[in-house]
Amino acid sequence: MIPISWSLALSAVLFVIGVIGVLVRRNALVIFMSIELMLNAANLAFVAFSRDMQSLDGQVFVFFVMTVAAAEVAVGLAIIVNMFRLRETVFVDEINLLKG
Amino acid sequence: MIAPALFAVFAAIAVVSALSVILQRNPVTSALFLVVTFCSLAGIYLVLHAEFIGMVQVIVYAGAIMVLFLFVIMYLNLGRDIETGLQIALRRGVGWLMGFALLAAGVALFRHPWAAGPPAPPGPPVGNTQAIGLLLYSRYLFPFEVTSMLLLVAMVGVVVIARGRRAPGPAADLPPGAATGAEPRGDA
Amino acid sequence: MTPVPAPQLIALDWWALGAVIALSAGAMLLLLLEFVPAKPGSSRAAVLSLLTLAISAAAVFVARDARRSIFDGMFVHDGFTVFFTLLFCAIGAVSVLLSWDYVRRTGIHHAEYYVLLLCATLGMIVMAASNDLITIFVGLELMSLGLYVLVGFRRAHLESNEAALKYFLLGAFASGFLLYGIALLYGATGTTSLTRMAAFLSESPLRGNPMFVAGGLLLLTGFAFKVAAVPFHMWTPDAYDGAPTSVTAFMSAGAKAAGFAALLRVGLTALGGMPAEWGPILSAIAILTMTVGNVTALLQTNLKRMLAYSSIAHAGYILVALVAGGRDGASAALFYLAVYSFMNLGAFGIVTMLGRGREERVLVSDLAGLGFRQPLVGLAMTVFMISLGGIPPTAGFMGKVYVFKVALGAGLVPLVIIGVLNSVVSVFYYLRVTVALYMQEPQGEPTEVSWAAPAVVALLVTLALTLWWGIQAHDLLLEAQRSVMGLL
Amino acid sequence: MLWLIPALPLAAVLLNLLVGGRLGRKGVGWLACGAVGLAFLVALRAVLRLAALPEAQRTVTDTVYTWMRVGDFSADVSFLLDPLSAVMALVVTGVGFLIHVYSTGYMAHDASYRRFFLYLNLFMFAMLTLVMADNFLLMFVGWEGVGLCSYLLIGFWYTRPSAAEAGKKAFIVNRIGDVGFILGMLILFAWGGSLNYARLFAVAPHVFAVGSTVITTATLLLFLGATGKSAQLPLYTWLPDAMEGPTPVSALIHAATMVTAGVYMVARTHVLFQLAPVSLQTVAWIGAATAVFAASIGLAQNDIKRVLAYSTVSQLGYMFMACGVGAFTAGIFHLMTHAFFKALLFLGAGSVIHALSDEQDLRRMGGLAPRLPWTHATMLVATLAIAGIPPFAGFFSKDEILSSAFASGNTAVWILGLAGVVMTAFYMFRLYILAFRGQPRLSHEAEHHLHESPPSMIVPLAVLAALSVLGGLVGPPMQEGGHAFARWLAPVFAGGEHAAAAHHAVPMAVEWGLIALSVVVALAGIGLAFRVYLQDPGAATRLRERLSGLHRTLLHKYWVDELYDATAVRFVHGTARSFWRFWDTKVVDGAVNGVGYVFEGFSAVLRLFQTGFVGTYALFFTLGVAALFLHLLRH
Repeated sequence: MIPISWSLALSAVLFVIGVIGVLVRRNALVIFMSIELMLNAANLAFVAFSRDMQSLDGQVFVFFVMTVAAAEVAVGLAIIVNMFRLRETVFVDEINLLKG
Repeated sequence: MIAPALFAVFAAIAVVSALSVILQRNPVTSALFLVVTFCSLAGIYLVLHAEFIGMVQVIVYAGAIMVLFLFVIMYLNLGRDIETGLQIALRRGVGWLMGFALLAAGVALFRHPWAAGPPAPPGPPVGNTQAIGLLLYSRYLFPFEVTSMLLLVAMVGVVVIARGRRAPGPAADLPPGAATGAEPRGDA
Repeated sequence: MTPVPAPQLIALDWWALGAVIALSAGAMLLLLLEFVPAKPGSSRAAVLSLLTLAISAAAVFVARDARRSIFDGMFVHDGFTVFFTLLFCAIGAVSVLLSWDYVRRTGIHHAEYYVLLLCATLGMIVMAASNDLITIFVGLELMSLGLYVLVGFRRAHLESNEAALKYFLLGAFASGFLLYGIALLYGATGTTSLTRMAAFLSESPLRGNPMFVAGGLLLLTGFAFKVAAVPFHMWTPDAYDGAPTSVTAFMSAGAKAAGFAALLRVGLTALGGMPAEWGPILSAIAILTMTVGNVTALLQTNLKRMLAYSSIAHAGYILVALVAGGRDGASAALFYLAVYSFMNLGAFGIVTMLGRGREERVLVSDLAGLGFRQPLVGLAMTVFMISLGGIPPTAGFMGKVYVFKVALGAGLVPLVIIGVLNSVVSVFYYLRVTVALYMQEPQGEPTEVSWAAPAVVALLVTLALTLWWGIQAHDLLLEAQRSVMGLL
Repeated sequence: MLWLIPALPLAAVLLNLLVGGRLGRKGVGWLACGAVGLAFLVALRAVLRLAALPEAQRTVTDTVYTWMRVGDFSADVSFLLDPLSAVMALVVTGVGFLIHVYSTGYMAHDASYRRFFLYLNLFMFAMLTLVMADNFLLMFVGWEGVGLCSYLLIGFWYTRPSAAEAGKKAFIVNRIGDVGFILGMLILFAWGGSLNYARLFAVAPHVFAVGSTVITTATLLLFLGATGKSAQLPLYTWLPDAMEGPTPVSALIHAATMVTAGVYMVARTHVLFQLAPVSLQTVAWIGAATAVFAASIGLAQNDIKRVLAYSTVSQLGYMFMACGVGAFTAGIFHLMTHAFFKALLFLGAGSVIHALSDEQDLRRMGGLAPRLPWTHATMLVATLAIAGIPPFAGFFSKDEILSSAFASGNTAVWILGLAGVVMTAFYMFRLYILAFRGQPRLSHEAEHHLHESPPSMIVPLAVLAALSVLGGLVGPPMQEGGHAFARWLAPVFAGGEHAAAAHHAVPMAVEWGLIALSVVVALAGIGLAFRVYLQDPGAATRLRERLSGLHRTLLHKYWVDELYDATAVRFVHGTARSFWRFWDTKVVDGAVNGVGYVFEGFSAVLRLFQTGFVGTYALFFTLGVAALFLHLLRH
């Protein structure tokens, strides 16, 4: 039996790595990957809790998160591809027409 | 005894590869490390007796989602990210600082005593695929159906945004260059 | 393994689910109809969307007095749901009317536009109508995905794409926090169902349990992003500015209302009113939101951006109602949301009408002298601005009176004073619009107005409601109170 | 039927909006005047019915409908007619009607005739709502409404940049006042539990201890609102600028009705003010200071309308002074007589301006008396009235204020008031002399077009002149048990009028003395004006040169001449000018603009955060989350 604190700690670390990735990278694709990392961290927490409480609800939630993530990835990548077509860049610090 | 060891190994791999995702300059490498992270997470799910989720993790995340990512990276023919300059260094510093601050806050918070949910009922670990299927089609039927609409929206959305460069029919949108010129912006 | 019984639906449930079914069916029908080529310039999609929204509203209206919890609380049909379903359908319908001509002249006249609009509306309804965090999350994502695409719908348009990218990246980022919050709440209480959470909490209040508090806060963060509360608001001006104006109108009203609906339901059902720890936090967010929104709006020259900051500020006023808490606070928030939705739709609606053909005029100075050349536009815009500024005798004034009244009742005098000062500051930039309309001469080419019957209908409806609720607010107020009372 | 009174002008507004285009100029004019005239008749009927009731029951409310009701809180659209609002309703509709009629002549050639009457009727609606509301919330509706109309009408000729600027200034200053009003209202609601006058005033003595901080703060905040609306120190600057609007507007809104809303509000809430002696003192001092201050500025103005504007500010100061010393009756009395003669003055000035083809500079007038006989006669009546010469209306009300101030023991306030009287007499006769007497100094073109105004303008002047003569007779001094006007208002101010009691404490002889003093002082001001402006103003200088080597007995005379040269002419002019130049345009405008700059500065700073970069936005998001966690850690 894995102590719940282990899983939670791992999940927290992964989540924070994801956050850092969003904050430090300028490539929209890598930022997006970091966000996926955050979602996975949350998933891990769900699975760990689910295991701890012997309830399946957490796992079902993870299933839904994965579906949502898949949909999100499709839309997000489409937007990024479109951006690349328009501006030949995927760097978020090169797009700020809208500001102020 | 074997389970904790496995967990530790998978956890270490997950953390290292996650760090690599955000440290690597080459997006392709980042994506591949992300696959590694996802796979090690799948391993952890198996250790935690969530077999179904573990398998789906490999198939959906590592298999489908990351392939999509790689496909896009290749399609856009991206090289290594250029990450130099004061601004980027500054942002990196602030970013890591924020991350550690969050982590520290979390650690400090969780040093208080805490209880995770109601006590587990005694019995063998649950987590078989059949049970999840039953749940999905009974209690979770409604969100399940809503998810189908979500996927529909994603499909429509992708088609709308990423269909060929050629705009369709008479309702053609402006070419990119003209679009900026045509619209006076107040906050220039 | 506890066997879970298959859901049993009675006849009434089908009525209750009517909106969800109708919207899904309508969206799919619209897609299928694309196989049957329409005449160029056909309004088929818009008409069908209106019809769908009307049927949805009607179905829920028929069953308005029923109280049903369907699918084990995944979908609840209560006064709250009815209120928000009707509100979202109305917002959707007004948006369709505003889009009718706008999408044609800006070259985004596709059936998919309406499909996405319907799906986003569906997402909002699901968010408001669920007693389970899973469904709320899925609904939120459904709404968000639809909006991301709608914002970027002018895909050859740099600003539109930029807005979509920013909205999307930050939205996904916020979803991550929201999800982690849900995970922690699940860990702390062992369930994602709001009613079961409430039952669990009544037995063992988790006061000071870090997992519970942190989970609650992260959840709050996620919703605060959707309602554009400071400091989670920064996407708002850019997304509102870059999006097609009809979409801006839709999301400024709908997404905000949906975010608040979910926040209110979680707060009232699961957490038994807003938890005590949230009081100071919500107050701080409310103060920041009002102040930053209003002050930043002062110097805006672009109408869409100005209204975006104004919508941030309005989220702050609604947060004041939430701080006041309880059923009174909730009913004040509902009342304000309804009022806000229509006056904001109206204001953005006018912006959709400015300019001819592909040309769009979005600067405050573009309104110069328009009040005399186009009296209806001038009058309507003035009323919306007065209402947004909270000046009697308009709906916006009644909304503020009620929110501040409730807050005073809860002893939040400093918060109310800051709110009042803020609404005074806000009048300055709302007034600039009126000044431009009536007291400036156009520089350069005067702005043309694209008249179209549907947009005029939308304008008249929003105008009438803005005035009517200013003069006769009581009915809406009763409705808001009843909705909150019947929370399942 | 009370709702009919405000509803009639509103109906005219709607009709004007809907079918005004088809009515033609004449129709629009008839519609606007008819609605207000009818409102006056309805109000008159209602007041007569009210008068028929026994004194204790003279309060009629008419609830039209409930705006919103939440638990114990209810906001009704409900109108109240009691002796106080009766006076206000009659003044507003009566004077309003005359000014509407006058406007049909004055605005006859304006391109925006229809828009003008639209705004004017809208104003009447808002003003009547303000004075007839039976709760603070509805009063606030009217309060904001009149502010909006005032703003629209100041900027009526919006193509003039100065008009737009003036409108903006009025708006900003009034918003500052409104903050006070709203906050005061909130405090009253938070502690008193109701916004309905009757309920709030009933519980007030039990809830608020006399002199407690809460009631003092609340009343001071309300008074801040009043200073904004009624152009008192330090928020008066918008009113002189408001003269950019058409002259009938100046007469109706910026002299007779709207600007008195602050006085009305203080009188209406006298129950609350009497619980806060500090607030009452403040009201008295601000009123007295404004009375003198504005009068001194008025001494040196050359624009006929600006003189009248400062005079309005000054007269409003008297009304507040009256309220401040507890003589609410006197304040309302002066409000009424002032409405008559100040409306008349403005309309007369309008007639002059009209006759001279839009000339407003007093230095380019003169000798108009024989050319504009009607205007001259009525203006003279009004000038005598405002100067406080018996038996004109202004004398009675001003005298009552001064003797109340004296009786209340506020000698300093009384002296300020007396100083104001002499200045008022001086600058008003200066205006009269420069415009109507002496040699014509008209431009050739103005001379050519010079004509007396049409009957539609003269008739209202005549009616107002009659009112300015007779209006004071309802309140002659030294009546046993108070004069008729005081008896009429007694049910409203009953029990609260401690000044009225003090009034009779003053012996008869003193009373006569006070009257004589104020008349003498006024006559002195008039005499000085004739001396300086009619009998060759250069006399002073020449006399002084000639007298330098003369007999010692003449030295005294020399000293007087020198004094008046130094004080009346150089000193007063100089001070007035510097007050106006420095205080008015630098300090007050500077403060108003300064507030704007500060906020715009903040705005500019906040805009910097909105960099347009996703990274920045995500960073602020994370900062927000971190801040929330830090907050948690502290607990």
